[in-house]
Amino acid sequence: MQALTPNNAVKLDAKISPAAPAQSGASVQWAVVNDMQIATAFASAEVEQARKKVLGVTDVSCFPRYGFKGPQAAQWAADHELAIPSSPNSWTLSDQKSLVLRLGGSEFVLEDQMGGVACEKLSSISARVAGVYKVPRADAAFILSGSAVLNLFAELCSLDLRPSALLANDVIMTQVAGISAIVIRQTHNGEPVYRIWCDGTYGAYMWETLIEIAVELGGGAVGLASYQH
Amino acid sequence: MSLRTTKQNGEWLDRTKKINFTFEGEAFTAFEGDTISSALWAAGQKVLGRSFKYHRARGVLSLANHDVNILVTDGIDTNMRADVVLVKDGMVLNAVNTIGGVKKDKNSYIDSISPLLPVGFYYKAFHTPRRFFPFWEKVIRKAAGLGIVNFDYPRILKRKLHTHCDVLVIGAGPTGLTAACVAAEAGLEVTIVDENQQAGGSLGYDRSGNVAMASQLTDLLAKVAGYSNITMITGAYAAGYYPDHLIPIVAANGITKVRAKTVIVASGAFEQPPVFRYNDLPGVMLGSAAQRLIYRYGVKPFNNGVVVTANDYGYRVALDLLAAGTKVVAVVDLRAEASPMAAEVTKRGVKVYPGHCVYEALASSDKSGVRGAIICAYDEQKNVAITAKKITLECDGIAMSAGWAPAGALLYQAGTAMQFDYAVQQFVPSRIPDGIFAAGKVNGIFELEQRINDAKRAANEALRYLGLSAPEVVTERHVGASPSHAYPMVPHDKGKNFVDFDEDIQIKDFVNAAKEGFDNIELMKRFTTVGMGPSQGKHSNMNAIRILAKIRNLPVEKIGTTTSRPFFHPTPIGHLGGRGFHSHRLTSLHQWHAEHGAVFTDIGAWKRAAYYPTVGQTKEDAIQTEAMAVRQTAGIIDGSSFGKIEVHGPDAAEFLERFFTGVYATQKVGSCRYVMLLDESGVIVDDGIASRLADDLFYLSVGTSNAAAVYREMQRSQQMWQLDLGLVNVTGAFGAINIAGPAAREILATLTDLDLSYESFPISSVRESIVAGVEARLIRVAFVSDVGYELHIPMVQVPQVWQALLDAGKKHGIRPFGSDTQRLLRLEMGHAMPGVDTDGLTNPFEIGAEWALKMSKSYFIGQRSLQILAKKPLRKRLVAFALAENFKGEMPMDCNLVLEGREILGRVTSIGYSKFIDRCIGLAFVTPAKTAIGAQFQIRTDNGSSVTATVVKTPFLKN
Amino acid sequence: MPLRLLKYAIKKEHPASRFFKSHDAPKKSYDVVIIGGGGHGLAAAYYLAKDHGITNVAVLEKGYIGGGNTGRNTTIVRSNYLTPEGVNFYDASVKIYEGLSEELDLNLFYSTRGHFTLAHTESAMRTMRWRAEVNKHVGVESRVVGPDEIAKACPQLDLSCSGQAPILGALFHAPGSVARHDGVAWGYARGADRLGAEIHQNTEVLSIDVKNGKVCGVKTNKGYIETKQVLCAVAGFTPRITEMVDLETPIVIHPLQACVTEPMKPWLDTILVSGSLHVYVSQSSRGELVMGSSLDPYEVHSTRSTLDFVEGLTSHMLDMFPFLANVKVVRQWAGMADMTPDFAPIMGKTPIEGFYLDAGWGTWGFKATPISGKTMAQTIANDSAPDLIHSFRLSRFEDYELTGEKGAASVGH
Amino acid sequence: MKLLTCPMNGSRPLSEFIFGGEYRDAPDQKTCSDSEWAAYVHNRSGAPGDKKEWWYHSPSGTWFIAERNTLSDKVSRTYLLSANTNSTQEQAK
Repeated sequence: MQALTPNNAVKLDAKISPAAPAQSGASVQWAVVNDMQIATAFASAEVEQARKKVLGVTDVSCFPRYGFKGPQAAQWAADHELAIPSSPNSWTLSDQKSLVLRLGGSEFVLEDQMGGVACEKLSSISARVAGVYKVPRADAAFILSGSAVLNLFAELCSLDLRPSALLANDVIMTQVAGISAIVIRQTHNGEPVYRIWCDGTYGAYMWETLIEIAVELGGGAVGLASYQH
Repeated sequence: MSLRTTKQNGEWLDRTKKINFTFEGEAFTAFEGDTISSALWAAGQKVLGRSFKYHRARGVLSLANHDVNILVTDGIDTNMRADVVLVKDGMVLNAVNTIGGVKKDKNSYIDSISPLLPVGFYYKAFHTPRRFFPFWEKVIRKAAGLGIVNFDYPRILKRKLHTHCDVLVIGAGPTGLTAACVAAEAGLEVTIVDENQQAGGSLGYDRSGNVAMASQLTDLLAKVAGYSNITMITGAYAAGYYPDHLIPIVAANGITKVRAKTVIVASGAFEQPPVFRYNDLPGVMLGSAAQRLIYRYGVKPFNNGVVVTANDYGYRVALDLLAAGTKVVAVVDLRAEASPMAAEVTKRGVKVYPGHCVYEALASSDKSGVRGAIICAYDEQKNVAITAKKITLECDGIAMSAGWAPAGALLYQAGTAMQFDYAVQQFVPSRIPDGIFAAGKVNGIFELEQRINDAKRAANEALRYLGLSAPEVVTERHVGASPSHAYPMVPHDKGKNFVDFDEDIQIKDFVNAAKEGFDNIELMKRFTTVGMGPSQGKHSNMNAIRILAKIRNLPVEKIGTTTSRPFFHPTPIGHLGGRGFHSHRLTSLHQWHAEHGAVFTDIGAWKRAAYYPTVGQTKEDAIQTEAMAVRQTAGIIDGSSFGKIEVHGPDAAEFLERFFTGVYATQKVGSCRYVMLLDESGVIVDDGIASRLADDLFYLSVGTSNAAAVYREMQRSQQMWQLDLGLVNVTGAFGAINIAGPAAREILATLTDLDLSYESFPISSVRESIVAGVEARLIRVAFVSDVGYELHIPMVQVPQVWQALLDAGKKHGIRPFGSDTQRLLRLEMGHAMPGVDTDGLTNPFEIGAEWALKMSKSYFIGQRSLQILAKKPLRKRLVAFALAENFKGEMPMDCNLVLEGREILGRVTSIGYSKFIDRCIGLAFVTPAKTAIGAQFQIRTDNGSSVTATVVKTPFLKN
Repeated sequence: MPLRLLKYAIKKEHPASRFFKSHDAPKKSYDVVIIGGGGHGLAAAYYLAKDHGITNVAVLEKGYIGGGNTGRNTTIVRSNYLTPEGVNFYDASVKIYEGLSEELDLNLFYSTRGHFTLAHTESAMRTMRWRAEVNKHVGVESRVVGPDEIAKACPQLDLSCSGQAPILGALFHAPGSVARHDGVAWGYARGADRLGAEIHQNTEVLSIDVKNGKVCGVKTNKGYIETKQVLCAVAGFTPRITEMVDLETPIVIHPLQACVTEPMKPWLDTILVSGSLHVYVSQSSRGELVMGSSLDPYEVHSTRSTLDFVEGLTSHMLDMFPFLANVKVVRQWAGMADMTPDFAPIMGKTPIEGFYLDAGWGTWGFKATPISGKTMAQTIANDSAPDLIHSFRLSRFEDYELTGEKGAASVGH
Repeated sequence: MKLLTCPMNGSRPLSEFIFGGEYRDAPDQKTCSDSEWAAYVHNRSGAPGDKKEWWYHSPSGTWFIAERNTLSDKVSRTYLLSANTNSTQEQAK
């Protein structure tokens, strides 16, 4: 990816991560990924790797997403060879690369992670189908990694999110730092991580909050680059 | 002279670490692990504090976190509890609430005039004649309070954590530790909490002088340490019980909110003082306090001690005192029947006086301590001292053991029913809510072996509650002498026999309160203030109940207890408040607004740009400049915070018909209609625009502040109506820009291929097209200007469209405008805004919105109420008004009243000066008589001047 | 030191006379039965006797007098309401309060401290001006003040509220006061008792006898009482009583919580309320900070405490007073607030002849104690409600003529 | 904080929910009298007891019905209005 020169001024030519307003700083490296300007590095690779081990927070709002819901949504997904979770509030991977979250019973969110194409594929379908309604997504999305991640949740969320308390594929719609958010555990590039999504307009607030606590716990901001080896 | 003993087995001190500090200007040394009280006591300092009301000298009472007469300040913090706060090197400490120091407190005169201050005296005086009260009030306010608050204390926001466990054990004494082991053995996740710095409870200090006891504790702690699934938290207290087993655990560094599946309460019992004259002198302390001094802090409580007891525990205390090197002058036992343990102490050369009481303690000349005790026979039936033959015993301290009160606060808070168990003269749980279990002293079980057994019983019950199998264990109730005396009270003509040390309440205060009619426990508590001090009655409530029972000649259980409320110990605001989360929402243009000098305003969670003052511009100037731009060329506003909701599906139109007041079934695709939402009572909730994008797709835009609530109500209605449709809230996904003004169309035309001619794209229509390379929904609205386009585009793409519009509009002098300017612009257009020009009771008729109502529809929310309201005479109506041309007087403001003589006709809801039409214009509620065009009414300004307003047509622009 | 304390001290045997007699059981019949021995019920009994010479009156209290919301509220007295009806009514109450200690010969510690309702938003400022204008018009001393005047009265207040909610101004209400809530109940009890009314504690009403639309008696756990007039003044228990006579009302019960700190030397001289931060606070004559917040968000007939209440309240206290971090909360508690849709009380006659309602006191009952007692006594004596409470009549809901207090009272204590 | 079981999302702290008032059947507005309607709009069955109530789980946007005793504050069952059955068991976490 082409790294841009650090610049905190707003760039209006590309989409910008909703968390960006909270990510200014001379050391921040930016790049445009999936047509969105995103922070790729906050510190040296060594520092970021160290943070990841304790508590790394990474902004992945730039991952493509696609949402749809409705009584026919599940059927429609199947019609388009999309693997969907069988039970409500759980997730699965479609062809290894696209995350499929089932919110409640009849709403779905896709997220193309590295190399996934499901969102692209479905968003290209323009025909509107009875009982299926597109849900435009503008999430702020984050990856949390490291040994102290549960300490962070202990302060931000009242639910028991320990692995022992969750099923591997649970999708949790709850409140994090006082706002509605979606939380899951997944393995990302071979690393066990927690994921958080919230409305993009809360992205800057969520980032500030996550970082404030991450830093207290000995971790901190980790750029997207640290997730692409 | 130092009272420090040789090293005690299991003491909490690190004698290799010396600590220097000062108290009241004097230098002291201590060891690491000392509390402030233990360090001072070891150094022979007896007067540690002054009482709240009478300013009497006080010393160690409990050493168990309810010595609230011993509050100190280190100059930063105040009301620090010296009996439990660890002393630190370099501390500079002073007692609170004294004038001239703890030794010579100038306020101690109050003690000598205490007869003038009987119970409830403040109700009986100072109020007549009325004019003098303010003077007395000042005097009393001066005397009030304990410590002085430090206004420079740092704003520390402690972290607050949530944790979860299977079993929460409260209290790490032998009972709690045993219960924890049983639960852990079954593989459960156990958290055990104890307020003391170290675990062990009474096992650590109640030794009857027997060193071997220490090893019993060490073994138990070793066993606990062996379980990886036990989390031990010491130096932290369970502050209260809240529904569904939520218990906040308060430690120095913050609060942990524990959500437990079950709770085992093994919180033990508070030792209760017997009541006799001068039982509050420094040197008179609870037996358990003496034991804590000895075994935790290696401090000899006194040199020549008298033990006054009303149970067998006092004899154990005597043995511990002997072991510590205190000469025990005598054991004075209220009970006529000699204790089986009496022999134990007599053979150690201690004289025992059965059937005797301490009639009064003798104060040393300077009242700073004890010089002796007058004892005499005690009539256990009548509960009076038999003063015929008094004996004076020389001593420098008195240890008191009269009995116990259960530390049952959390049990009470959980809704436990308690009953009085005469075998132990104590309240014990009779019915405990599901999932909560009590064991040990709090359950009325006192013998060590029985407590261990009771712990197993409770733990097994907890296991069974969690669905595990565990054998039934039976606990035998207490047998033999009661650990608590039924009435350890010694009346004395001269009084000063204290029941409540926080509030200086004596026996006679209860007698008097009862005489005045405050003879049930709740009224007595309120009148005497017993138990209302910072220790929450830990050492006084039980005796108060006993005294009241005696006064009313009723059994104790008939008196009952006062309600227990959180907190178990007073809990710092900084802990409870902790780190708060102040969430806020930003539009994707936020940085742009900030970089262009926007002044922000909070609307709900949103930060909105209110206006953009240029250098040196006032708010008013900025707003007028921005408004003029819109009137003369063009302006753009970031409307991304508007509520935006899509209604998909065959029944979409039907849904709108029911939900809003207007007609939507016949609405053409590509057109927009006004929507108004009412509640069932016909009151206006919100309004907005419905754009029909397809037969089965409506796109709604509503106000910012109500967006979430409106969507929520739509979801609820859909739950009830079960129509064939889907609701999608796109508030955060879509942003919106409104470009308005005469040049708006020309500017927009440069960025889109869409035909913008007024014929093909008239007011109140919607189009979907590409603007500046971005897919957009264009809505032709006339909210702030006849020519205006709302562009609804994906939130993340708003900035690029925004910039494109600015660039394209540059040559026209386009300006961004904020939400405050928008207020003025819509006023010029004559639009009323829900929440601004309406209030919590305004119905559509009152704002002249009949045009928005389709009363002939079969149903819409609020319709039936409107039918009723329609029959009633209108009480007020919103009108547009203007002030006289070039009005120069005091400008009226929102909410100034419309008056006619004394009568209030209504109020101004919106007002502003419009530079464009050069008039002060506004909207106001007036009585129907004043609504005709040209009618005049008077507005009273803030400063009382009366301004004439004339009703005019809207929009004002056309006047 | 006042003379009477000297006299008092000299007496060996202390005061003796009970504030109010204790009676074994109620009589067979009374002219008026008042259900509820709180401030309102006792005040009504007092004024029935004093103003109207009606003394054959029984006050029936299920628990102990003043044990309900009278003893649980945060004792703020004020009259800076939004509607002229409201302002007039509460102003009349304030005027009685000012002389009440003397009248009842009991020091109620009625302490006029000045009351600031802080505004953190433009819309709050609008409401403040609205209230100020109505107050002024009715002759009540209220005005909108700026931050500097607030700072003068309370220099410790962080006007930026730790940057979270900067204070734009406030409604200042000079007559705002606090009083000893227990004292008010005890004083009226003693007054009523001395004038002949009977106060029966631990006396619970089990049912109310209504024959062809008229009250004819009440059944209690201490026997049946004949009476033609019953006043229901039970605040949080209103729905349980109105159910006995099949009377429908809009009243729902929400807990209202409060808490108090350890005593500290007085520093907060004024009463502060913040609508946006849901805080109201004053410092008692004992030196405690007495703090409350808005209603619990859902219906419960219980006085249980919740942790989130005290967490939210203290976090906002820290925004206002950052230095309070280590001041300790001693105790929290709750009362049951009988809420109405328009945040105004329901007073006067009902469709049932002889059944009078003094209810809907939500979070504003204590401040109305004297005037509600006086006007309800008047209503009972004349079987007709005085004009002062006309707009609080129960029938206003059927008439769609609600009073518009809601705007002012959202956190109005 | 009290726990409440959302039929879709399981047991959650009360702070995640919004109270929607008592679930009530409106009278037929075509046939009912003005005073019947006024009573429906304004009056409530305020006496303590078992109530059917609307509750809303904010994070997931789920409206559901809770049967709750307003005296004990105990919830006996929760379910979606559409599926009038208790789906808490299989969902409860």
